[in-house]
Amino acid sequence: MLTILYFASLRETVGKASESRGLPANPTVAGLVAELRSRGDVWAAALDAGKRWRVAVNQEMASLDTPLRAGDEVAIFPPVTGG
Amino acid sequence: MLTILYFASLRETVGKASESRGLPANPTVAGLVAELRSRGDVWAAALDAGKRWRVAVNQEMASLDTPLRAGDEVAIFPPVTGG
Amino acid sequence: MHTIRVQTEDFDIAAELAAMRTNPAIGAVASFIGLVRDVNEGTGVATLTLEHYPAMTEKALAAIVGQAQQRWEILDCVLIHRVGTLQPTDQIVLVMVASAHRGHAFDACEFIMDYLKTQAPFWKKEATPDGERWVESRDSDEVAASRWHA
Amino acid sequence: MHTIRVQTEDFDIAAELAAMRTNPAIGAVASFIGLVRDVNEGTGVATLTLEHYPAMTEKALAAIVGQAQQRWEILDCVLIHRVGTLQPTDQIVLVMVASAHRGHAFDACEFIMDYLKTQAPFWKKEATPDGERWVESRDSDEVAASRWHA
Repeated sequence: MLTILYFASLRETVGKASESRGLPANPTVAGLVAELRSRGDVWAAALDAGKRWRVAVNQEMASLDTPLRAGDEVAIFPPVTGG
Repeated sequence: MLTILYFASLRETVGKASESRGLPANPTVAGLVAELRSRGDVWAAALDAGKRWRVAVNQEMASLDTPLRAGDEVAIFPPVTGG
Repeated sequence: MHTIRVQTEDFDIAAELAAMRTNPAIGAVASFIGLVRDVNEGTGVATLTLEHYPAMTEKALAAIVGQAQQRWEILDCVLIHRVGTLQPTDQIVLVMVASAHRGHAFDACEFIMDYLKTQAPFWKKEATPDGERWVESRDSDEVAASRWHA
Repeated sequence: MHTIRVQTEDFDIAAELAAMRTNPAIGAVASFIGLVRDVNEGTGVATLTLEHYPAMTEKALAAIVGQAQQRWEILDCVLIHRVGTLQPTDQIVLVMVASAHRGHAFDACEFIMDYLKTQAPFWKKEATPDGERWVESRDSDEVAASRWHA
């Protein structure tokens, strides 16, 4: 299982802060995002390839080809705006 | 007349903090420094052309060709070390 | 040596400076404070709310400070970032870097701010007369961070 | 808007920051504090005495701040330099620059320090176990100041 967390405007768009789900068929960040996007509606809008979003795996910034393993915590969020 | 001020290590080397004297024959910073240097001894040592010293005229940084006029305040000092 | 804190409470730059000044090898302290402005992109801002990703935040901040410590000779470093709801003129962030000489302190302080702006998981939401809005990231922050790439 | 002071008394960074924070257009405050170190060039320093050229000092500092104000968008600026005899860990100088965004504040603060180091008429004398000695100017300070030439 994966724990998936959503933050800030992306959390508001998809309407949830977290969920648990199994590994995607393609066990990478790209594979997970593709499956989430295939839910359509707000998911397709929020995770549009042209939109700006970032992914962290186990609390470290990740890229599309970062591999995923059972137990990973994946966070998806808009570009950060602290400071 | 000119007022001449000496600061920091240069004041200690020449042994005085200030003096009044007339305009040099060549009424520029270079002309004044040449006449002071011609006093020999500590003056020649302190104002050696190879030594690092700075000159301000009327409280603004000056260069060798800055002209001098009666009433000017000329300050001669080592490179600054504040901050 | 460094201190990293993420907190809702305010902070006091004088207290952080006093703690650093116990080390007499320090000759230079560069610091940065970010404040809430009352106008952003032409619209009045009543409050600013900072959300973060708690499990990741201190880890990300420690990684940024660690990179700075590898690049520059840092004798002490404090990084404090607030979360929660703030008002105009409130303090958001403090970065304070101590070194023997000023060049290292200035560079490391600016590096930490540039990386924090693009790497640390904080998000700002503004309350304006037209309702709430999420602050958009700035391309200029990406450019600022990219300056430090070797 | 700016404040320039040359004084024997100590200063309080928190008080200067609090005064700036009355302006809610300020989003960024960069600052620098110089401290007396207990060792310089391998020798212990017991006290540091700062001499200056009173008639020129504030004029030179105002000229430096004026140049910074022409180059960057500065909302407020404080420059305080102490003179007299100081001990290790004592504060020597404070430069604090406020702007809407951090780039201007950082650049102006570093510019003011670099110019102050090469243009403002202060001289330092150290008391060491081997007697008193005048601090020599550093070529690296000339190089730092020359970075800002257009």
